[in-house]
Amino acid sequence: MKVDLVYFAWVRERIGLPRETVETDAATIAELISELRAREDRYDLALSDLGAIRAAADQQLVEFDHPLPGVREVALFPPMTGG
Amino acid sequence: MKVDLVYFAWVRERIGLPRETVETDAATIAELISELRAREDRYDLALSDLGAIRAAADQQLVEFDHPLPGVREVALFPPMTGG
Amino acid sequence: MAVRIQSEPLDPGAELTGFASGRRDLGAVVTFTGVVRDNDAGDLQRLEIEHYPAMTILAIEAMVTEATARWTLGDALVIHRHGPLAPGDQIMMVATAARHRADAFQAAEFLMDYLKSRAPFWKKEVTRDGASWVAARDEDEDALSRW
Amino acid sequence: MAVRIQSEPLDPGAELTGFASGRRDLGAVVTFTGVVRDNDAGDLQRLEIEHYPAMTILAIEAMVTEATARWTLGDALVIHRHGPLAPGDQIMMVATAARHRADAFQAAEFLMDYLKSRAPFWKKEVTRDGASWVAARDEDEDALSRW
Repeated sequence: MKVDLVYFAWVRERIGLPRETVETDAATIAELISELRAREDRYDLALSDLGAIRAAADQQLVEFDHPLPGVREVALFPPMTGG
Repeated sequence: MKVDLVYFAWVRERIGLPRETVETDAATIAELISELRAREDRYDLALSDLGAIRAAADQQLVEFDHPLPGVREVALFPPMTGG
Repeated sequence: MAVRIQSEPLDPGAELTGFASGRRDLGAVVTFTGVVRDNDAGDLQRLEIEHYPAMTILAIEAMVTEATARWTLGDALVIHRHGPLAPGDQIMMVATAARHRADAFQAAEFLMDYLKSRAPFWKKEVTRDGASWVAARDEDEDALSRW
Repeated sequence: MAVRIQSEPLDPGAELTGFASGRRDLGAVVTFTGVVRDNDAGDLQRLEIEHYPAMTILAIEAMVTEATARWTLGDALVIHRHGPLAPGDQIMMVATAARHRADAFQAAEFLMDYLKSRAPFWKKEVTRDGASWVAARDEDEDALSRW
Protein backbone atom coordinates (compact mmCIF):
# COMPACT_ATOMS: atom_id res chain seq x y z
CA MET A 1 0.00 0.00 0.00
CA LYS A 2 1.00 3.62 -0.45
CA VAL A 3 1.33 5.88 2.60
CA ASP A 4 2.04 9.60 2.70
CA LEU A 5 4.68 10.49 5.26
CA VAL A 6 5.10 13.99 6.71
CA TYR A 7 7.93 15.10 8.99
CA PHE A 8 8.27 18.11 11.26
CA ALA A 9 10.94 20.03 13.18
CA TRP A 10 14.25 18.18 13.64
CA VAL A 11 12.78 14.94 12.28
CA ARG A 12 12.17 16.81 9.02
CA GLU A 13 15.63 18.39 9.11
CA ARG A 14 17.45 15.10 9.76
CA ILE A 15 15.55 13.20 7.09
CA GLY A 16 16.04 16.13 4.77
CA LEU A 17 12.57 16.45 3.31
CA PRO A 18 9.13 17.48 4.55
CA ARG A 19 7.02 14.79 2.94
CA GLU A 20 7.21 11.74 0.71
CA THR A 21 5.06 8.81 -0.32
CA VAL A 22 6.28 5.27 0.38
CA GLU A 23 5.18 1.80 -0.65
CA THR A 24 5.03 -0.47 2.40
CA ASP A 25 3.50 -3.66 3.78
CA ALA A 26 4.19 -2.73 7.42
CA ALA A 27 1.44 -3.78 9.83
CA THR A 28 2.02 -0.98 12.33
CA ILE A 29 3.64 2.42 12.54
CA ALA A 30 6.48 0.84 14.54
CA GLU A 31 7.16 -1.56 11.64
CA LEU A 32 7.04 1.33 9.18
CA ILE A 33 9.64 3.18 11.25
CA SER A 34 11.87 0.09 11.27
CA GLU A 35 11.65 -0.08 7.48
CA LEU A 36 12.54 3.60 7.17
CA ARG A 37 15.54 3.24 9.52
CA ALA A 38 16.86 0.39 7.37
CA ARG A 39 16.72 2.53 4.23
CA GLU A 40 19.39 5.17 4.89
CA ASP A 41 21.47 6.58 7.71
CA ARG A 42 19.55 9.86 7.73
CA TYR A 43 16.34 8.00 8.61
CA ASP A 44 18.15 5.98 11.21
CA LEU A 45 19.57 9.17 12.73
CA ALA A 46 16.16 10.83 12.79
CA LEU A 47 14.13 7.91 14.14
CA SER A 48 16.50 5.87 16.33
CA ASP A 49 15.15 7.14 19.66
CA LEU A 50 11.43 6.36 19.73
CA GLY A 51 11.15 8.04 23.14
CA ALA A 52 11.89 11.34 21.40
CA ILE A 53 9.36 10.79 18.60
CA ARG A 54 5.61 11.15 18.40
CA ALA A 55 3.34 9.83 15.64
CA ALA A 56 0.02 10.85 14.15
CA ALA A 57 -2.13 8.70 11.84
CA ASP A 58 -4.43 10.74 9.63
CA GLN A 59 -3.93 13.78 11.91
CA GLN A 60 -4.68 11.94 15.15
CA LEU A 61 -1.99 11.27 17.75
CA VAL A 62 -1.47 7.50 18.08
CA GLU A 63 0.83 4.98 19.73
CA PHE A 64 3.50 3.23 17.66
CA ASP A 65 1.57 -0.04 17.69
CA HIS A 66 -1.26 1.64 15.76
CA PRO A 67 -2.23 -0.50 12.70
CA LEU A 68 -1.04 0.95 9.42
CA PRO A 69 -3.52 -0.56 6.91
CA GLY A 70 -6.19 2.02 6.12
CA VAL A 71 -4.03 4.98 7.18
CA ARG A 72 -3.39 7.52 4.42
CA GLU A 73 -1.00 9.93 6.15
CA VAL A 74 1.53 9.23 8.89
CA ALA A 75 3.27 12.15 10.60
CA LEU A 76 6.48 11.76 12.62
CA PHE A 77 7.76 14.58 14.79
CA PRO A 78 9.36 15.47 18.15
CA PRO A 79 7.24 16.13 21.25
CA MET A 80 5.12 19.20 20.60
CA THR A 81 5.93 22.60 22.07
CA GLY A 82 2.89 24.77 21.52
CA GLY A 83 1.58 27.62 23.63
CA MET B 1 -12.72 59.12 73.76
CA LYS B 2 -14.10 60.17 70.38
CA VAL B 3 -14.40 57.59 67.59
CA ASP B 4 -15.47 58.15 64.00
CA LEU B 5 -17.96 55.53 62.82
CA VAL B 6 -18.62 54.78 59.15
CA TYR B 7 -21.35 52.49 57.83
CA PHE B 8 -21.80 50.81 54.45
CA ALA B 9 -24.48 49.05 52.42
CA TRP B 10 -27.53 47.90 54.38
CA VAL B 11 -25.88 48.74 57.71
CA ARG B 12 -25.73 52.36 56.50
CA GLU B 13 -29.31 52.21 55.23
CA ARG B 14 -30.73 50.75 58.45
CA ILE B 15 -28.86 53.18 60.71
CA GLY B 16 -29.85 55.94 58.34
CA LEU B 17 -26.57 57.81 58.05
CA PRO B 18 -23.15 57.15 56.49
CA ARG B 19 -20.92 58.42 59.29
CA GLU B 20 -20.96 59.97 62.73
CA THR B 21 -18.64 60.65 65.64
CA VAL B 22 -19.46 59.13 69.04
CA GLU B 23 -18.08 59.56 72.54
CA THR B 24 -17.45 56.16 74.14
CA ASP B 25 -15.49 54.35 76.84
CA ALA B 26 -15.97 50.92 75.23
CA ALA B 27 -12.94 48.65 75.54
CA THR B 28 -13.58 46.69 72.36
CA ILE B 29 -15.50 46.98 69.12
CA ALA B 30 -17.98 44.44 70.48
CA GLU B 31 -18.66 46.74 73.48
CA LEU B 32 -19.06 49.71 71.16
CA ILE B 33 -21.63 47.78 69.14
CA SER B 34 -23.54 46.93 72.34
CA GLU B 35 -23.62 50.61 73.28
CA LEU B 36 -24.91 51.53 69.82
CA ARG B 37 -27.66 48.88 69.93
CA ALA B 38 -28.87 50.28 73.26
CA ARG B 39 -29.21 53.79 71.81
CA GLU B 40 -32.06 53.37 69.33
CA ASP B 41 -34.03 50.69 67.52
CA ARG B 42 -32.46 51.50 64.13
CA TYR B 43 -28.99 50.61 65.51
CA ASP B 44 -30.38 47.49 67.13
CA LEU B 45 -31.95 46.50 63.81
CA ALA B 46 -28.75 47.11 61.90
CA LEU B 47 -26.34 45.43 64.31
CA SER B 48 -28.28 42.65 66.04
CA ASP B 49 -26.79 39.78 64.02
CA LEU B 50 -23.02 39.94 64.44
CA GLY B 51 -22.63 36.98 62.09
CA ALA B 52 -23.87 39.25 59.29
CA ILE B 53 -21.52 42.13 60.18
CA ARG B 54 -17.85 42.79 59.56
CA ALA B 55 -15.69 45.44 61.22
CA ALA B 56 -12.63 47.44 60.28
CA ALA B 57 -10.49 49.49 62.66
CA ASP B 58 -8.60 52.27 60.91
CA GLN B 59 -9.21 50.60 57.54
CA GLN B 60 -8.01 47.16 58.61
CA LEU B 61 -10.38 44.19 58.96
CA VAL B 62 -10.50 43.11 62.62
CA GLU B 63 -12.37 40.78 64.94
CA PHE B 64 -15.02 42.18 67.28
CA ASP B 65 -12.76 41.71 70.30
CA HIS B 66 -10.29 44.20 68.82
CA PRO B 67 -9.36 46.86 71.46
CA LEU B 68 -10.98 50.23 70.80
CA PRO B 69 -8.58 52.63 72.57
CA GLY B 70 -6.26 54.19 70.01
CA VAL B 71 -8.60 53.50 67.09
CA ARG B 72 -9.74 56.62 65.24
CA GLU B 73 -12.20 55.16 62.72
CA VAL B 74 -14.40 52.10 63.04
CA ALA B 75 -16.28 50.81 60.00
CA LEU B 76 -19.25 48.45 60.23
CA PHE B 77 -20.65 46.72 57.14
CA PRO B 78 -22.04 43.47 55.70
CA PRO B 79 -19.73 40.78 54.27
CA MET B 80 -18.00 42.24 51.23
CA THR B 81 -19.03 41.39 47.67
CA GLY B 82 -16.27 42.64 45.40
CA GLY B 83 -15.06 41.29 42.11
CA MET C 1 2.10 47.00 40.02
CA ALA C 2 -0.96 49.25 39.94
CA VAL C 3 -4.35 49.45 41.63
CA ARG C 4 -7.09 51.77 40.36
CA ILE C 5 -10.60 52.45 41.66
CA GLN C 6 -12.76 54.38 39.23
CA SER C 7 -16.35 55.21 38.37
CA GLU C 8 -15.47 55.67 34.69
CA PRO C 9 -16.06 52.82 32.22
CA LEU C 10 -13.37 50.16 32.03
CA ASP C 11 -11.85 49.07 28.71
CA PRO C 12 -10.20 45.68 29.35
CA GLY C 13 -8.91 45.43 25.78
CA ALA C 14 -7.07 48.74 26.01
CA GLU C 15 -5.76 47.81 29.47
CA LEU C 16 -4.45 44.48 28.19
CA THR C 17 -2.73 46.24 25.28
CA GLY C 18 -0.88 48.53 27.67
CA PHE C 19 -0.13 45.92 30.33
CA ALA C 20 3.46 44.64 30.53
CA SER C 21 3.98 45.86 26.97
CA GLY C 22 7.52 45.94 25.70
CA ARG C 23 8.65 43.36 28.27
CA ARG C 24 10.78 40.58 26.76
CA ASP C 25 11.17 38.63 30.01
CA LEU C 26 7.52 37.79 30.71
CA GLY C 27 6.14 34.88 28.73
CA ALA C 28 2.70 34.72 30.31
CA VAL C 29 -0.07 37.30 30.75
CA VAL C 30 -3.40 36.37 32.36
CA THR C 31 -6.43 38.64 32.64
CA PHE C 32 -9.72 38.24 34.40
CA THR C 33 -12.61 40.55 33.57
CA GLY C 34 -15.75 40.65 35.69
CA VAL C 35 -18.92 41.56 33.80
CA VAL C 36 -22.32 42.56 35.23
CA ARG C 37 -24.61 39.57 34.68
CA ASP C 38 -28.31 40.05 34.26
CA ASN C 39 -30.42 38.38 36.95
CA ASP C 40 -32.35 35.18 36.33
CA ALA C 41 -35.56 37.11 35.63
CA GLY C 42 -33.74 39.19 33.01
CA ASP C 43 -34.93 42.46 34.49
CA LEU C 44 -31.81 43.89 36.11
CA GLN C 45 -31.84 47.63 35.49
CA ARG C 46 -28.53 48.42 37.10
CA LEU C 47 -26.01 47.32 39.68
CA GLU C 48 -24.84 49.96 42.17
CA ILE C 49 -21.43 49.40 43.66
CA GLU C 50 -20.60 51.09 46.94
CA HIS C 51 -17.12 51.01 48.44
CA TYR C 52 -15.10 52.29 51.39
CA PRO C 53 -12.77 54.78 49.75
CA ALA C 54 -10.33 55.14 52.64
CA MET C 55 -9.81 51.38 52.78
CA THR C 56 -10.26 50.06 49.25
CA ILE C 57 -6.87 50.76 47.70
CA LEU C 58 -5.05 49.83 50.93
CA ALA C 59 -6.83 46.47 51.05
CA ILE C 60 -6.19 45.64 47.40
CA GLU C 61 -2.55 46.77 47.54
CA ALA C 62 -2.07 44.38 50.47
CA MET C 63 -3.49 41.55 48.31
CA VAL C 64 -1.15 42.42 45.46
CA THR C 65 1.81 42.52 47.85
CA GLU C 66 0.84 39.10 49.17
CA ALA C 67 0.52 37.75 45.61
CA THR C 68 3.99 39.02 44.67
CA ALA C 69 5.40 37.33 47.79
CA ARG C 70 3.80 34.00 46.85
CA TRP C 71 4.48 33.95 43.12
CA THR C 72 7.17 35.31 40.82
CA LEU C 73 5.34 38.12 39.05
CA GLY C 74 6.72 40.69 36.66
CA ASP C 75 3.67 42.93 36.85
CA ALA C 76 0.13 43.05 38.24
CA LEU C 77 -2.85 45.32 37.71
CA VAL C 78 -6.20 45.56 39.50
CA ILE C 79 -8.96 47.94 38.37
CA HIS C 80 -12.35 48.04 40.08
CA ARG C 81 -15.30 50.27 39.29
CA HIS C 82 -17.84 51.78 41.68
CA GLY C 83 -21.13 53.55 41.08
CA PRO C 84 -23.98 52.49 38.78
CA LEU C 85 -23.36 49.81 36.12
CA ALA C 86 -25.61 48.24 33.49
CA PRO C 87 -25.85 44.52 32.55
CA GLY C 88 -22.95 43.71 30.24
CA ASP C 89 -20.72 46.44 31.71
CA GLN C 90 -17.26 45.52 32.90
CA ILE C 91 -17.05 45.80 36.71
CA MET C 92 -13.41 45.03 37.26
CA MET C 93 -10.31 43.37 35.91
CA VAL C 94 -7.15 41.74 37.16
CA ALA C 95 -4.03 41.25 35.04
CA THR C 96 -0.87 39.36 35.98
CA ALA C 97 2.37 38.83 34.05
CA ALA C 98 5.08 36.29 34.84
CA ARG C 99 7.84 34.30 33.19
CA HIS C 100 5.76 31.13 33.41
CA ARG C 101 2.04 30.54 33.09
CA ALA C 102 1.49 28.77 36.41
CA ASP C 103 2.51 31.89 38.37
CA ALA C 104 0.36 34.19 36.26
CA PHE C 105 -2.72 31.94 36.53
CA GLN C 106 -2.41 31.27 40.25
CA ALA C 107 -1.76 34.89 41.18
CA ALA C 108 -4.80 36.00 39.15
CA GLU C 109 -7.04 33.42 40.83
CA PHE C 110 -5.70 34.34 44.27
CA LEU C 111 -6.38 38.04 43.65
CA MET C 112 -9.90 37.28 42.41
CA ASP C 113 -10.71 35.14 45.43
CA TYR C 114 -9.54 37.86 47.80
CA LEU C 115 -11.22 40.66 45.90
CA LYS C 116 -14.54 38.79 46.11
CA SER C 117 -14.56 38.50 49.89
CA ARG C 118 -11.96 40.90 51.32
CA ALA C 119 -12.11 44.09 49.28
CA PRO C 120 -14.65 46.57 50.71
CA PHE C 121 -17.24 46.64 47.93
CA TRP C 122 -20.96 46.02 48.17
CA LYS C 123 -23.38 45.43 45.31
CA LYS C 124 -27.01 46.46 45.11
CA GLU C 125 -29.27 45.10 42.37
CA VAL C 126 -31.96 47.46 41.11
CA THR C 127 -34.93 46.05 39.21
CA ARG C 128 -38.41 47.37 38.36
CA ASP C 129 -39.57 45.82 41.62
CA GLY C 130 -37.06 47.55 43.85
CA ALA C 131 -33.52 47.22 45.10
CA SER C 132 -31.73 44.53 47.10
CA TRP C 133 -28.19 44.04 48.36
CA VAL C 134 -26.31 41.08 46.90
CA ALA C 135 -25.49 38.60 49.66
CA ALA C 136 -22.00 37.20 50.02
CA ARG C 137 -21.81 33.59 48.81
CA ASP C 138 -20.49 30.83 51.05
CA GLU C 139 -18.54 29.39 48.14
CA ASP C 140 -16.67 32.67 47.71
CA GLU C 141 -15.66 32.60 51.37
CA ASP C 142 -14.73 28.93 51.07
CA ALA C 143 -12.54 29.67 48.05
CA LEU C 144 -10.10 31.50 50.33
CA SER C 145 -9.25 28.31 52.19
CA ARG C 146 -7.26 26.93 49.27
CA TRP C 147 -4.56 29.62 49.56
CA MET D 1 -16.23 28.99 19.91
CA ALA D 2 -13.42 29.82 17.46
CA VAL D 3 -9.93 28.55 16.64
CA ARG D 4 -7.57 30.52 14.41
CA ILE D 5 -4.07 29.75 13.19
CA GLN D 6 -2.30 32.71 11.62
CA SER D 7 1.09 34.07 10.67
CA GLU D 8 -0.13 37.67 11.06
CA PRO D 9 0.53 39.59 14.28
CA LEU D 10 -1.87 38.97 17.14
CA ASP D 11 -3.53 41.85 19.02
CA PRO D 12 -4.78 40.40 22.31
CA GLY D 13 -6.33 43.71 23.40
CA ALA D 14 -8.47 43.93 20.27
CA GLU D 15 -9.38 40.25 20.58
CA LEU D 16 -10.45 40.71 24.20
CA THR D 17 -12.57 43.72 23.21
CA GLY D 18 -14.44 41.64 20.65
CA PHE D 19 -14.70 38.47 22.72
CA ALA D 20 -18.11 37.64 24.25
CA SER D 21 -19.04 41.30 23.83
CA GLY D 22 -22.67 42.20 24.27
CA ARG D 23 -23.32 39.09 26.38
CA ARG D 24 -25.26 39.81 29.56
CA ASP D 25 -25.19 36.22 30.84
CA LEU D 26 -21.42 35.73 31.21
CA GLY D 27 -19.93 37.23 34.35
CA ALA D 28 -16.36 36.02 33.89
CA VAL D 29 -13.85 36.37 31.06
CA VAL D 30 -10.33 34.96 31.35
CA THR D 31 -7.53 35.44 28.83
CA PHE D 32 -4.07 33.96 28.59
CA THR D 33 -1.52 35.54 26.26
CA GLY D 34 1.77 33.81 25.47
CA VAL D 35 4.66 36.16 24.71
CA VAL D 36 8.05 35.30 23.15
CA ARG D 37 10.56 35.48 26.01
CA ASP D 38 14.16 36.38 25.30
CA ASN D 39 16.62 33.63 26.23
CA ASP D 40 18.84 33.81 29.32
CA ALA D 41 21.77 35.19 27.31
CA GLY D 42 19.51 37.94 25.97
CA ASP D 43 20.50 37.27 22.37
CA LEU D 44 17.39 35.65 20.90
CA GLN D 45 16.99 36.99 17.38
CA ARG D 46 13.76 35.23 16.56
CA LEU D 47 11.58 32.25 17.31
CA GLU D 48 10.38 30.22 14.34
CA ILE D 49 7.16 28.31 14.85
CA GLU D 50 6.44 25.34 12.61
CA HIS D 51 3.12 23.52 12.67
CA TYR D 52 1.24 20.68 11.00
CA PRO D 53 -1.46 22.55 9.09
CA ALA D 54 -3.69 19.54 8.36
CA MET D 55 -3.80 18.62 12.05
CA THR D 56 -3.51 21.86 14.03
CA ILE D 57 -7.06 23.15 13.93
CA LEU D 58 -8.51 19.63 14.34
CA ALA D 59 -6.39 19.05 17.43
CA ILE D 60 -7.24 22.38 19.02
CA GLU D 61 -10.95 22.09 18.21
CA ALA D 62 -10.94 18.73 19.98
CA MET D 63 -9.43 20.42 23.07
CA VAL D 64 -12.08 23.14 22.99
CA THR D 65 -14.82 20.52 22.65
CA GLU D 66 -13.40 18.67 25.64
CA ALA D 67 -13.25 21.91 27.65
CA THR D 68 -16.88 22.73 26.88
CA ALA D 69 -17.85 19.21 28.03
CA ARG D 70 -16.02 19.63 31.33
CA TRP D 71 -16.99 23.19 32.20
CA THR D 72 -19.99 25.43 31.58
CA LEU D 73 -18.60 27.88 29.03
CA GLY D 74 -20.43 30.58 27.14
CA ASP D 75 -17.62 31.13 24.65
CA ALA D 76 -14.01 30.16 23.95
CA LEU D 77 -11.32 31.43 21.58
CA VAL D 78 -7.88 30.07 20.71
CA ILE D 79 -5.49 31.91 18.39
CA HIS D 80 -1.98 30.61 17.67
CA ARG D 81 0.64 32.12 15.39
CA HIS D 82 3.20 30.34 13.24
CA GLY D 83 6.24 31.61 11.34
CA PRO D 84 8.98 33.93 12.62
CA LEU D 85 8.41 35.93 15.82
CA ALA D 86 10.58 38.43 17.70
CA PRO D 87 11.11 38.64 21.48
CA GLY D 88 8.14 40.45 23.00
CA ASP D 89 5.77 39.32 20.22
CA GLN D 90 2.53 37.62 21.18
CA ILE D 91 2.61 33.94 20.14
CA MET D 92 -0.88 32.90 21.07
CA MET D 93 -3.88 33.56 23.22
CA VAL D 94 -6.75 31.71 24.84
CA ALA D 95 -9.97 33.36 26.00
CA THR D 96 -12.83 31.76 27.93
CA ALA D 97 -16.14 33.19 29.10
CA ALA D 98 -18.51 31.66 31.66
CA ARG D 99 -21.18 32.59 34.15
CA HIS D 100 -18.77 32.00 37.02
CA ARG D 101 -15.05 32.58 37.35
CA ALA D 102 -14.05 29.04 38.37
CA ASP D 103 -15.22 27.62 35.02
CA ALA D 104 -13.49 30.35 33.02
CA PHE D 105 -10.19 29.97 34.89
CA GLN D 106 -10.12 26.18 34.81
CA ALA D 107 -11.05 25.92 31.15
CA ALA D 108 -8.32 28.42 30.23
CA GLU D 109 -5.70 26.50 32.22
CA PHE D 110 -6.85 23.20 30.73
CA LEU D 111 -6.60 24.58 27.19
CA MET D 112 -3.13 26.01 27.88
CA ASP D 113 -1.86 22.72 29.30
CA TYR D 114 -3.11 20.80 26.27
CA LEU D 115 -1.88 23.40 23.77
CA LYS D 116 1.61 23.16 25.27
CA SER D 117 1.97 19.41 24.81
CA ARG D 118 -0.72 18.21 22.39
CA ALA D 119 -1.06 20.87 19.68
CA PRO D 120 1.30 20.19 16.75
CA PHE D 121 3.65 23.19 17.03
CA TRP D 122 7.44 23.20 17.28
CA LYS D 123 9.65 26.13 18.24
CA LYS D 124 13.12 26.89 16.98
CA GLU D 125 15.26 29.52 18.66
CA VAL D 126 17.58 31.48 16.39
CA THR D 127 20.52 33.37 17.90
CA ARG D 128 23.76 34.82 16.53
CA ASP D 129 25.35 31.44 17.27
CA GLY D 130 22.84 29.36 15.34
CA ALA D 131 19.49 27.70 15.69
CA SER D 132 18.15 25.05 18.06
CA TRP D 133 14.81 23.36 18.58
CA VAL D 134 13.12 24.03 21.91
CA ALA D 135 12.78 20.77 23.84
CA ALA D 136 9.48 19.80 25.44
CA ARG D 137 9.58 20.27 29.22
CA ASP D 138 8.74 17.39 31.57
CA GLU D 139 6.71 19.77 33.73
CA ASP D 140 4.49 20.63 30.75
CA GLU D 141 3.80 16.94 30.19
CA ASP D 142 3.23 16.42 33.92
CA ALA D 143 0.73 19.30 33.97
CA LEU D 144 -1.69 17.17 31.92
CA SER D 145 -2.05 14.65 34.73
CA ARG D 146 -4.15 17.04 36.82
CA TRP D 147 -7.06 17.00 34.36
